[in-house]
Formats: sequence, C-alpha cells, structure tokens
Amino acid sequence: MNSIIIDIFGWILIGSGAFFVMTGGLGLLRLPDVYCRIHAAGLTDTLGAGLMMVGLMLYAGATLVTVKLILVLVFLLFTSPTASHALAHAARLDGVVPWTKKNTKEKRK
Amino acid sequence: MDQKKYKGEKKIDLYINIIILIFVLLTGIAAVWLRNLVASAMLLGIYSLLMATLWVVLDAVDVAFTEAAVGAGITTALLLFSIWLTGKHEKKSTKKPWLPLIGVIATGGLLIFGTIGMPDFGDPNAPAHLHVAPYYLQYSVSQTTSPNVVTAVLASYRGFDTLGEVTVIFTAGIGVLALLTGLRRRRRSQKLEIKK
Amino acid sequence: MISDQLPIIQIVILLVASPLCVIFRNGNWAWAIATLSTWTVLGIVSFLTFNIIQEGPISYHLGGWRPPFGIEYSLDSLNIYIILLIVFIASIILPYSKGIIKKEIEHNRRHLFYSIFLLALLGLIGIAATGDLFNVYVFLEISSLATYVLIGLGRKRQSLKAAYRYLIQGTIGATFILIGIGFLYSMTGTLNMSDLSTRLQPIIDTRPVIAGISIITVGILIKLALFPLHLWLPAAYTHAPTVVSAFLAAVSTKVGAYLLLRFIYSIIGPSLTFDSIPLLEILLSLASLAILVGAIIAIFQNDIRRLLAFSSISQIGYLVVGISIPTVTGLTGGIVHIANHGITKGAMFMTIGCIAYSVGETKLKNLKGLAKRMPFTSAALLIGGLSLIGVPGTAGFIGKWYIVQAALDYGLWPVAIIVLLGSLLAIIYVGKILESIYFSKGEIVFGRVEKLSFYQIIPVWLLIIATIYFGIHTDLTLGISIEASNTLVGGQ
Amino acid sequence: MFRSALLFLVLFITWLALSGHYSIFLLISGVVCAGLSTILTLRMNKIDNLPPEVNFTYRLPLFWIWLAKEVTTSAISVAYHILHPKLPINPIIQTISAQQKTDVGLVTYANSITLTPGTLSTNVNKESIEVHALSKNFIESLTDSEMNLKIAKLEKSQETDS
Amino acid sequence: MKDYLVLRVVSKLLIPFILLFGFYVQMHGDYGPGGGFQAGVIIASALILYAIIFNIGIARKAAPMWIITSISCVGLLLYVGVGIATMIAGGQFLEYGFLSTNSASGNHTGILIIEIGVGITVSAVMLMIFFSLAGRR
Amino acid sequence: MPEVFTILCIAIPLGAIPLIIIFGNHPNLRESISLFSSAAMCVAASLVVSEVLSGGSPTVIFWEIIPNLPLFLKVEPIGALFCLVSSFLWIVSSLYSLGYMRANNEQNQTRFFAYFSAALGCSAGIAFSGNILTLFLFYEALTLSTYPLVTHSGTPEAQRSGRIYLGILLTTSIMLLLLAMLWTWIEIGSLDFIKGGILSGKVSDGTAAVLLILFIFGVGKAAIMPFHRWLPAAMVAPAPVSALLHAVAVVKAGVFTILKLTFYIFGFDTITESASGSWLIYVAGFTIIAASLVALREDNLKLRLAYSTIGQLSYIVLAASLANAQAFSAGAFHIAAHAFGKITLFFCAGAIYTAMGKTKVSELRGIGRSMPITMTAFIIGSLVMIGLPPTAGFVTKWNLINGALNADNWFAISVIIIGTILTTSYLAPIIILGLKSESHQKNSSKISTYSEAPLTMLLAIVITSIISITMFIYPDWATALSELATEGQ
Amino acid sequence: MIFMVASAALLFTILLGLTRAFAGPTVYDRLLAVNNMGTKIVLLIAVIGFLMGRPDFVDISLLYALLNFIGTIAVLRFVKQQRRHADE
Amino acid sequence: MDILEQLNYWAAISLAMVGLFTIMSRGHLIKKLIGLSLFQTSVFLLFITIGKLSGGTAPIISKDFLYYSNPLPHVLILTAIVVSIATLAVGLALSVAIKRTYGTGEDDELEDLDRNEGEP
Ligand code: NA
Ligand code: NA
Repeated sequence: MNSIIIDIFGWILIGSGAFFVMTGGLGLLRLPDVYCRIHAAGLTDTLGAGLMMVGLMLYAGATLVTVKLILVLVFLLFTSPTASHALAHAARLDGVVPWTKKNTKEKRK
Repeated sequence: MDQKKYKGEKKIDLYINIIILIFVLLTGIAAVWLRNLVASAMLLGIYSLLMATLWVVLDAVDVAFTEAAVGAGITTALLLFSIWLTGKHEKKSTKKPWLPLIGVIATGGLLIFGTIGMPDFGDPNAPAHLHVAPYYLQYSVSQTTSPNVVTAVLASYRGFDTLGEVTVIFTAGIGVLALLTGLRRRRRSQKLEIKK
Repeated sequence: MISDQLPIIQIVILLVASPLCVIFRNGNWAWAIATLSTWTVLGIVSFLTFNIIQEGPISYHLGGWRPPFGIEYSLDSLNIYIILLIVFIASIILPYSKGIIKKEIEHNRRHLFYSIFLLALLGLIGIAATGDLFNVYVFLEISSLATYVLIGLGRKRQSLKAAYRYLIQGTIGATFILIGIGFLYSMTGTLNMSDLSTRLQPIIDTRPVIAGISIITVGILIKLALFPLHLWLPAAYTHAPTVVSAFLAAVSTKVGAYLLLRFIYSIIGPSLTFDSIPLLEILLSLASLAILVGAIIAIFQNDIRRLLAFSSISQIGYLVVGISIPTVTGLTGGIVHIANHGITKGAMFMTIGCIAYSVGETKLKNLKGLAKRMPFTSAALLIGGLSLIGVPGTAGFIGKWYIVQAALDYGLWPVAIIVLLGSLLAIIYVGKILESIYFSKGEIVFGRVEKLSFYQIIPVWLLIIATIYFGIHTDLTLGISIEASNTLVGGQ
Repeated sequence: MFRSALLFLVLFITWLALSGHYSIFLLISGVVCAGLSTILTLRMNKIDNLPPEVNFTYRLPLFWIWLAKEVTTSAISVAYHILHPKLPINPIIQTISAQQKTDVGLVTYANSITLTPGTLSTNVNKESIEVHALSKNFIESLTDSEMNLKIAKLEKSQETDS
Repeated sequence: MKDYLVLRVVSKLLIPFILLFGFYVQMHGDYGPGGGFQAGVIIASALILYAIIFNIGIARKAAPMWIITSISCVGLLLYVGVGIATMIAGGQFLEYGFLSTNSASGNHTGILIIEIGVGITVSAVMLMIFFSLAGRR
Repeated sequence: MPEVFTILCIAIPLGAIPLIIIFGNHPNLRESISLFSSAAMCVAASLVVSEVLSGGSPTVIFWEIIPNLPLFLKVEPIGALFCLVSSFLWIVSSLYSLGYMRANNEQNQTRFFAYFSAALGCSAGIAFSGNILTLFLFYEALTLSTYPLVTHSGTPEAQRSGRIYLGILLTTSIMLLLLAMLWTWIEIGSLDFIKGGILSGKVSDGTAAVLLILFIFGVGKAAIMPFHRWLPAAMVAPAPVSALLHAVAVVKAGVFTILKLTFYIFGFDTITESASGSWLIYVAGFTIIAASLVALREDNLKLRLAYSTIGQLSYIVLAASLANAQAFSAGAFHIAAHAFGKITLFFCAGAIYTAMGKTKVSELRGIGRSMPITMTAFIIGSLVMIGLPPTAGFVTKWNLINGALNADNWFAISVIIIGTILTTSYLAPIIILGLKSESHQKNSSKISTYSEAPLTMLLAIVITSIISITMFIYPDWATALSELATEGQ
Repeated sequence: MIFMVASAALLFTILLGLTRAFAGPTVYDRLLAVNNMGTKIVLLIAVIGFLMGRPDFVDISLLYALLNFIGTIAVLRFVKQQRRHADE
Repeated sequence: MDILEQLNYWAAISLAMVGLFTIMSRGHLIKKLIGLSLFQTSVFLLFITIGKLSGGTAPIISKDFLYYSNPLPHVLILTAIVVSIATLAVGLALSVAIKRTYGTGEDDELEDLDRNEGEP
C-alpha cells in the first residue's frame, strides 16, 4: 500500500524533474547566446535537479541516503548559481555581446 | 532490496553501458579533434565524467569515485595552467598522418583480433570470475573486516601494489618539483660547461 | 629472522632513503644517504646472491598472503643476477656522481636528484624481483617516471625534449604491457607469473592470448629499445646528465631484456613453439636488423655520446638475438651479455662524463689530442671500446661467443654472420673514437683541462677493471647465466 | 571563537550525517577531522582576511521556502519560453540597486537572482547588481524589490541575533 | 576585488565542507567507495580551489612548498613504516595481522594507517604539482 | 722452469713497454732497453727451443674463459722455431731501427719502440698458443699493436693505408676466422692444437671443406689473394716497420697460423683424403704466380718486395696444402728462411732510402758502387727468394719439390718452377741495374762516392745476410724442429 | 521503471549538452555545457544507484557536485588570466 | 547480440587507437598528452569490462546481494589511474619547461630550433 503511494509520487516528482531537465537541455541548444543559455541551464540545476532529488528521497525513505541526497541538492543550489554568475560575469568582461532582437535584425540587414 | 527484482533488469546495465560508451567515444574524439586546447581540456573533463558514470554502471564504484575526483578538478586545473603556459592554439601539423594511421590500424587490428574469443560481457563463467577473485569476495570481511572488497584487496592483499602506487605519485611530485625548480635560471645556453 | 626479510629489505631501505633525501634538503646529505643506502643494498643483494646460488630460489609473500592471492617476490638465479648488476652499477655511479653533478645540476635541486635516482633504482629492482605481472607494471612506472625526470635534468635544453619523447614512447610501451596483462588476466583470472604460466598452457593458442602476448612483447620491446622501437634512446642517452646516461646505459634497457626473458621463458614457457605467431623468428630478425642498423648509424655520429647510444641499440640487438635462441647456449649468451655490456657501457659513459667534466666537450672533432692531455681517461675509453667490439679478454667477448655459437648450433648461420659483421662495424665506430683522440693531428680545440678527483677516477677504473676481469674470469657471470638459462629452458 | 565553534559543530554534524557508522573510533575521528577542517579554514581566514560572516536565523528557512516558490513559478515560465516554437524571448540587461551592506548579503542577493530562472546576475558592484533577463517580465519581479528587501531583512536579523 | 566577490564568498563557505568530505572519504574507505587516494585528491582540490579564487601567492603562503614537500615524504614513510612495524612484530612486510592480537582487527588497523599515509602523500603531491605548474609565469 | 721461459718470451717484450714509455725522453736509455729486452727474449726463446728439442712441451694454463675453453700456452716445435726467429730478428731490427729512426729524424720514436715491443710480445704469444682462442687473441692484439706502426707518419695517406690494413685484417679474422673457430668449437667441443688434427675423422667432408675455406681466408695475415691488399698498402710505414711486418711478426704469424691449423686442427689426413685440400693448392699457386707478375711491373722498391712477400708466403701455404711431412717441414723451414732473406732485402731498401733517398727501382742505377755492402746483402737476400744456393732458400725449394713429388702433384711442381723463374725476373733487374756502371745522367753524379747507411743499420744487414747463408750450411737446427713436429705422421 | 525513464531522459539531455559543448561557439558556451552536464551526471549517477539497487553510491554524486564547481572555476580563472595577459 | 557482447572491448580499442593516433599525428605537446590520457583510459575500460559480472553488483559486501563483480580489475585500474595522472603531471611539467626554453609548444618546431643551432 505504502509502496504504491511512494511510486505514484515518485513518478510524478521524478517525471516532472525529468521534464524540466530535458527542457533545460533543449534550451541549451535552442537559445541564441550564452547568457540566454545560462537561464536554460538554471532550469536544469534548480527545478529539474530539485524535483528529481526529492523523488529519489521518497524512494530512499528515512535513511542516510536521503541525508546525502539533501546534501547534494544543497551543494548544487549553492554552487550552480555561483558558477552561472561567474560564467556570465566573465563573458561580460570578455566582451561577449548579449544577443537582443535588435541585434539580429541589424545583422539581417 | 529485492534480489529477484534486480535480476529481472539484468541486461539493462548493458544498454546504458552502450549509450554511455557512445557518448564517451564522441567526447573523446571531439576532445582530440578540436584545435582549441582549452576546449579540449574541458571536453576531457566531460569525458572523464562520462567514464565515471560508466564505471558506476559497470559496478566499479571505487574507480568511478577516483575518476570523478581526478577528472573533475585536478586534471582540468593542471591541463589548463599548462595550456596557459604553452599556448592555447594548436598549429596544423605539416606531417602526413598516413604512417601513424597505418601503425595504429595495425595495432587496433591485432587487438580486435584478440577480443574475438574473449569472454562475453558479464559472462559469469569467464576465467576472471572463477579464480582468485572469489577468494577475495569470500574472505574479505572475515580476514580484513572490510566490506569494501576493493579496499581490502587494494590495501591488504595487494598492499604492496598500493605502496608502489604511492611511490609513483611521490616520484611524480618530486619529479615535477625538480623539473620546474629554478627553471627560470636554467639558461638556454647550448654549452655544457657552467660556472657555479 | 631478519635474513628471511632480506628480499624485501633491499627495497625498503631505498624506499626510506628516497624521502629522507628530500627531507634533508641538502645535496651533500642526500648524496651520503643515497650512497650509504645503496651500498647497504649491495651488501644485502650479494648475500642473497650467495644464498640463492647455495640453496636455490627464494619466495617471499608480501603481506603474508600466499600467491596467487597476494603479491610474491620470487628470487632465482636470473633475477638476482640482474639485481646484482643494477645495484653494483648504482653503487659505483653514486660516488662517481659526487663531483660531476656539481657541473650539471644546481645545488637547490641536487637533493631531489638523488631522491629520484633512488626511486629509479628501486623501481628497477622491483621489476626484477617481483613474481607478479601487475606489480611489474607498477614498478616499471616508478622507474620510468623517475627516468624521464632524470633525463630532463640535463644541462642542455635538448634534454627536456628527449625526456618528453621518452615519456610519450615509454608510456605507450607501458600501456601496451598493461593491455596485454588485461588480455591474459581475462583468460586466466590470475596475475601471479607462475600461476599464469600453468593456466596459460592449455589455452596458449587462443586468440586473446596470442594478442596479449604480442602486445606485451611490443611493450617490452619499446622499453628495451629494440630497433625499430628505439627512437627514444639516442637523444635520451645523449642529453641526459652524464651520471644518468651512465646509469641508463648500464642498466635500464637491461631490465627490459630481463623482462623479455622472463615473459617468454617463464610465462609463455613450455608452449613456446606455438604455430600461431612466430615470436622468436620475428624477434630474431628485428634483433639482427638492430645489430646492423645501430652500428651503421653509430659510425656516422659526431658526438661521442650519441655514437655510443647507437652502439647501445646495436648491442641490444645482440641481447635479443641471445634471448630469442631458445637453447641453453643462446640464453647464456644473452644473459651474460646483459651484465657484460652493462658494465662496459657504464664504464664508457662514466669515462665520457669525466671528459665532459674536464674539457666540456663531447664532440669527436673537438677531442683531438685528448690522449695526450688525459692519457688514463683515454685508455679507459680504449679498453671499453675493445669490449664493445668483443675482443677476447674483455667482457664483451663472452656473450658474443655464446651467441654466435648458439646461432650456429641452431642452424642460424646468417645470424652468426650478422653478429660478426656487427663486431666489425663496432671496430669502425670504436676506431673512429680512438682515431680522433689518439691519432688525429691538428690543433687541440678544448682549453683548460679540469682535474678529476678520486671520486671519479676510482669508480671509472673499477668498472674498467671489471670489464677486463669479467672477460677473463667468468666463473661468476657465466656460472649464474648458465644456471639461469638452465632453469629457463631446462627441459628442452 | 564562537564562529569557530559553530563551524566545528556544523562540520561534525555533517560528518555524522555522512558517516552512518557510529563506532567509537569513527566518532573520535569525526571530532578530529571536523577539528582539522576547522583549523585549516581558520588558517585560511587568517591569511586572506575574508571570513564569510555566516549566521543562521529563523528567517532563513522561511526565505528559502519563499525562494523555492519564486523559482518554481519562473521555471515554469522559462520552460514555456523554451518550448514555445517561436522562442518568444527578448533578452535585456538592466542594473538594479542592492541594499545589502555585507558581502554575504550582497552575494546572497546575487545568487538568489541567478538561482531564479529567467534572471541572471552578471556583475556585482557595491550598491547595484547588473542583471540579464530572458525578457522584460522576468526582471519586473526584481524591480518590485521583494527579494531585495527580504535579504536585507535577513541581514538585519543576523545583526540583532549576534 | 569585487570581481571575485561571489566566487570568494561561496567558495569559502564550501571549502570547509569539501575538506570534511575529503576526511570522510579517507576514514570510510573500507565501507564504501573511496579511500586514501581519493581523499588526498579531494583535500588537495579544496586547497587548489582556494588558490584559484585568491591567488597562488597567498595559497603558497598558507602552505609553503617545503612543508608540503616534507609532508609528502611523511605519508610515504608512514606507509613504509607500517610495513617495517609488521616485520619487527614478526610478520612479513605489510602483514598487518601482526599489528594486533587478532589478525582481522590487525588488518583493519593496518588498512586505516596506510590509507592515511596514501592520503597525506597524495594531497601533498597534488599541491606540489599544482603549485609548481601554476607558480610559473 | 721451461714454463717460466715460455712466459718470459711473452712477458719480456710486454714488460719493456712501460719502461720504454717511462724513459721516453732519454733516447739512449730507451733504445738500450729495447736492445736488452730483445736479447733477453732471444735467450729465453733459445732455452725454450732446447727444451723442445729434448722432447719437452712446456704448458702454461692461464684461465678458463669459458668452461673447458682456457687461455693457455703450449710450446710445440714450429712455434718454438717461429719464436726463436722472431726474437732473434728483433735484436737485429732494433739495431737497425736505432740507426734508421735517428737518421731520418722520425717523430714519436717512443711510441714506435713501444708498439714494436708489443708486436713482438704478441707474435711470441701466437707462437706458443695452445689453442685457437689464445692464438686468436694474440693475433688480434698483433693487428692492433702494429696499426700505429703503419700509420706512424700520421699523414692522410698513412691513415688511409692504416684503415685498409685494419679493415682487411680485422674483417677476415672476425668474419671468417672467428666463425670457423666457433664452428669448430661447436663440432668438436675443443679448440686445442693436437698433433694429427682435432677435426680428423670427426667431421664430414663438406664441413671440413667449408671450415678450411673459412680458416685459410680468415688468416688475412697470410696475404692469400684476394685478401692481400693490406700488405702493399702498409708500405707507407717506415722501413723497419716494413721489415717487421713483412719478414717477421705479421706475415709470419699468418703463415705460421695456417701451418698450425692444417697440421694441428685438420691433420694431413683430413686435407689429403678429402677433396678439401686440393683447392688450396690452386689458390696458393695462383697467388704465387699473380703476385710475382704484379711484382714484375712494380717500380717502387718496397712495393715490389711486398708483392714478392705475398708470393713467397704462398709457398708456405702451398707446403701446408700438400699435407705431407716433407712439404710441411719445408714450409716450417721457409718461415725462418724467408724471414732472414726478406728482412735483409727490406733492410737494404731502408738503407738505400736513408743513404740516398731513393725509393724507386729505376733510380737505382749504379747503387752497387756507392753501397757495396748493402748491394752484396741484397744479392744474398734475392738468392734466398729465388731459392738458389748458397742460401737458405735453396733448402726450402729442395724440400718443397721433394714434397710435391711425394704427393705426386705436378701442378705444385710446375708452380714452383714458374714461380722461381718469375722471382728471378723481378729481382735480377734490380741487381743488374745496381751493378751497372755510373749512369750518364748528370744528377746522379753523387752516387759514385761511397755512402753507406749508418753503422748500426749496416751491422743489422750484415748479420741477417750471414745467417741466410749459414742456414744453408747448417740447416739442421731448424729442420730438426720441423721434423720433430711431423714425427710420427 | 521510473528510474529507467529518468536515466533515459538524463542520457538524452546529456547528448544535447554534448552537442552544445562540441558546437561552442565561444569558450563560455562550452563551459556552460560542461558545467551543466556535470549537474546532469550528478543526477544520473544518483538515479543509476537506485536503478541498480545500491543507492548508497550517492557519495559519488556528492563528490561530483563538489568538484564540478572547482573545474568550472578553474576554467574561468584561466580564461580571465589569459585575457588579462593578452591586454598587457 | 553477439556484437553487443564484445562492444565494450571494441570501444576500448577504438579509444586506444584514437589516443594513439593523436599522439602520433598531432604536434602540440599538450595535445599529445591529452591523446596519451585517452589511450590510458581506454585500458581502464578494458579492465573494468573484464571485471563486470552480469547480475552482479559493486563489490561492497552486503547481505542483500549474492553476486558481485570482480574487484581485482578495479584495484588494478585504481593504480593505473594514479599512474596516468602521475605521467600527465610529469609530461605537463616537461611541456612547460620546453616552452620556456624553446619558446614553442609545437613538436615540429623544436626540431627546427635545434637544427638552427647546429645540433643534429
Ligand atoms: Na537564473
Ligand atoms: Na575504498
């Protein structure tokens, strides 16, 4: 009985996590410049990872594994924005021009 | 965990293994293909990470752990700092690659020839699983109290290898130190004679 | 009983001494530590040699785990002979390095040099001593890494290039060996050499085993620098610090030869005559080529160190010819030549180190009239040269005698002729050295001749005397070699 | 001193969470290892003079929950933008003011901006943060400065606590 | 200075935890994946991170080269020392069983100590290599 | 005690080397040492000879280099003969060099005397070697120690000749002799010189034939065609060296080795009974004729003598290949006879060069007037070569023809006859030219005055020519030795 | 089963990331891809742990979550340093 | 199915060949080292594949499992990884030193530079 509930919630959580992860990956490919892609990556790092981890925690139950999964998640939430920021910052300093709609129109002309 | 349930998904590891293998190959080829060395170094990082995943799939968690530890941080850092010192872009080599290609293909041919007749993937009757290894698996806990058989073999049964391994890393450390100490002062001079 | 532990103590002493050299942070202290520890090891190894000759092989179980579950040190007459050679040469080279090193390596990394030297030494001993195939790989890497660094410490910048190339090629070689180990392990499930040998016999003709054997052999041949896999060798010998050149020339490829012997005869062993790959035939042809090509290229060299490096390539050919004739005579020739050539080349490179130290030159054309200014050093070079040629009465003769004899015995008269032809070519390149230092007329190019100290003179002459001694009094070298080859191919 | 003790404690708790084996030996080594980590950290702080001023208040979990909500809503929005066949994005860069006084506060703000999908801090100055947004509507949630205020509050409560 | 602000703050927050994780891996090698080598690498990585976000000069001040070098020797000597101890106790080289009255617990002790030796040497050497390479300009 | 003398024969000349070097700056002392040690060696050699004549066979074993393969000395009759001849000629040539080197102001005299001494030590070693290995060792040492003598002048020409010299001698010895030696070792397990031949009856015909080829051509010092080129090339050396090379140490070591090999390794039976021996006769015969023909056309005096040597050596090879006691004894005798005869001729050539500066045959017109003693000696030497009484050469020819008749070998006989005619035709013109009255050439007016070479040189010439005649009158001591060797065969 | 779905999704996303890493075009794009793939692999390893019935391998995920950051920072630092050097 | 069984070996060999080819055909010192790394990791793949047991799990003994993969190859490869990073470190140090003394990191140019200075 219990395991069915876990399965249902697990499916929902991990499934939606997988959805966000894939969307983020797609964004990484689709979006036009590095800054935009960072946003997409953020999607994977935050909601995708978070939902999946929580789903896994459900399966792990009240064990050390859950604690470790929490630790992983916390670390990800700390490091991922920092890395993104550093990346964007470096790109800015390096003079990577952000993509805008105007930009492309000008280019097309 | 339920033993039977796991047995039912027996071959799943093979399929995941194959997919990751393809990724690994792609990354590896890309890492050496690119002429931008920074990109190469980064791809090598991914390569190593994918390998780590592969090791998990192949039950080699200790190896995965090591690969992740080394490949994620140290290797990338060392490579990048060296690239910084030696130049970021690789020039196009003027050499004709035909001779290396022939040599490489010959070696590869020999090895592929050799694999035909090797035990199948995961074959429980492979000689490697029947001799020596079962001893470790059977006695590790009672003889060394260590449930991680890899650690038991590494540190105890083959502890001398590990001593050698530490010596290797020690050699590398002292060696790098010796090679780069006073490099600034080493002259480009061709003369053998120097004054003290 | 401490004497039971001696097989491992020889390594342990060096393993302790090496970090101590680093900790003391002083070149002179490091030198003293290195020298004393190496001499102690020499004592131990001599004792072990005596023991093994008297009482037969020793097996030492590391960690107390019995093989094949643990790693085993198995010392028999073959490897104790190699270890004795290695340690003997090291014991002589270390005192020799005392003064010479001052001109080549700055004081702030001299202690590191000695530390690495000891690591190289212990790596080589480890390769020879162990009875476990993977352990061979580990110690091979210790000695290789140490060697790359040692080569890179040379004064000229070419030393770095040589070290880098050796690193690449050496690692390829070692990795080939590792791949081969993988293949063999996959088919047998064991890494212990004697266990492997028994388990290999019934499946020797299967494809993975053949591929494994081939790839390991190629790996060993790179380490051994057998033509055409010798590319790393000339530059390495030429540009390394002279002390290192002497050490490498004397022992490092010799350990490769040992590995080849061990691999072919102790591991593949009795089923050597499998039809699938003509291993010995291939080795024999490559070795014959090596003899000729090495010697011919040596003739055209202008730098005395480079010339001797190519001579080494030629001499390695002799070793391999001996090794690949599977009779007691052939192996005896190969094995005895390992030591005799080692001693000779060591002596010659040490002499050249003296010359480089004294006059700062190793180019042949700049050494005109050296014999007048350094008569004794020149004489040392002369004696070494005679041994390279293989003149009777020098160490170089004995091995060649056996090798040619084995070749003729085995019906390989073209090989015998090539060996003799090699000697002839040796006369030419040795003659080239002697002509320039003895008989050339013209202005003396080098300036001041720096005096050598006893630290150099005594070691050099010790080896030179050994070159003659082992050419005349062959009880020790031949005795062990014959016994070793008997154990390797005894049944045949 | 208090901070060091706190750090040690947090580390030791982490150790316990990681370990899963509670033999006496491992507990003692936990103490030693947490101690070692603390000492090393202190040594670094002494050298670089940049000790992170981290303290924990009851507001922090509340802030996280709020942040989680923010993240979820913007994530869904970003996902919509990505999956929309026409890719309806219009990226802009804008500098917004930051009221935080401490480095940690500033960093928390910057990272929170980044963590929320759709916005990305590209440069942190003393009193302002440069933000890249996927489109204008993402940045609006920042300019209403709810997050800014919350973090500033977080900072203040820390001051009063300690 | 502000250039690195975010990086520095977060990294300094992380470093103690990375170090602790390294120590955890060191001490739990016999239960799960990991051991001395991995621990050494992780600990070195923490310090390398420190060196990267500040500068190498500062990091080298925190860990002077000669100390690191000596530490790397200590690790190796510790490993060899265990071997010597077992020989003195009457066993073979590295026969840990002789470290204690009971063979299994002796093995446990031996494994722990040598893993610590490995960890020490590896972390020190990794730092040595990094500083040697990165210290140049 | 005889063992001590045996060792002394080798040790004295080798021991003299350091003394010569040490006293290099005192020419008188240095040359006294040279002379003294040559005399001492000669005494030791005579004592060895007397021991051998009384039936002894002193044996000295040094070491076993390889199990059952020692370095050792074992004196047998022809070895003793060879050693005695060499040591005696060393005295004479020391005397001669003393004058020659000083008169011509040669450089590096110390080096010269040192290597000279070494060469003698090596030939004594060859003479007494108990097995092929020992012989080979001394054989190579001899090559190396005479190399600096050949290149003595240090000129590019000398160096080139030195390379030819070393090249041919080392190549043949290593490629052929060493190979043959190894082969023998493998076949028999022994390399000792034993009367009757160790190969006798132990190997197949074919093997014996191949071994014979390897051995004979391996001994490059015997200058059998086509490996004779080194000998004329070495003519760039100073005259005493040429004398040493062509009369005493080197070439004699070569033919001596061939005698020893045929006699003690193959044995007469192996050579005669198998077909292997017959080709050797043809090779020797061809060499005799061809060398004589070349000599005939050579204008340079020393070169002509060199080709003469090539021919004369092949008489000894011919003797060996006839493989019977009488021929063998003739060959052994000829080692001594040719030694004295040829050294006389070379001494004369050196004397002419020293006194007159002439090197070409065509310049020798009227030389007999100004150098009567030298001319007389030259005539005696020529008679030895031709084989006419009253010289030792006649004894050789006589025995050789008898030997050939014994063997019923008409080819050999005809070669001997043609050879003799050819020898006469290349030596006689020199004598005739020398005895002619003063030329009509103006620039040769100086020749008329009496101007012999320095006294020591002259003394040497006189001694050797007297002995050449003495050996005709008293051939017994030498023939006794050679007959002793063949006793019982 | 859900674990398999999750692994499949992750593997697919990794492929997307790889494409970005190969394609670039700037070093920052590659770095982003690499960093992001790091996160995905952290997840993948955790999921595979569950899939294979050994969830305790999450230690590896933890390790990687920590170290991936260092790699990214190293690259950034490198790029910055190089640019500064180029400016001089 | 048969092909799938050997696929890991072949992948390992392919990687080895890619690495080897890179070492031989590429000129930049560090690129060669990257190739070398690739070559070495391919061997790891070979070994770990050999150690894999179908239906087995990681060799950390637990009462929930009966079959474990072979721990020995894992141990060997741990050592090999250490060796490969040690080699890489020394190789990088040499590359840096070469760049400093020669002024280039390209292998081909080293040859020319030495030749220009009259060194064969
Ligand atoms: Na964001
Ligand atoms: Na472990």
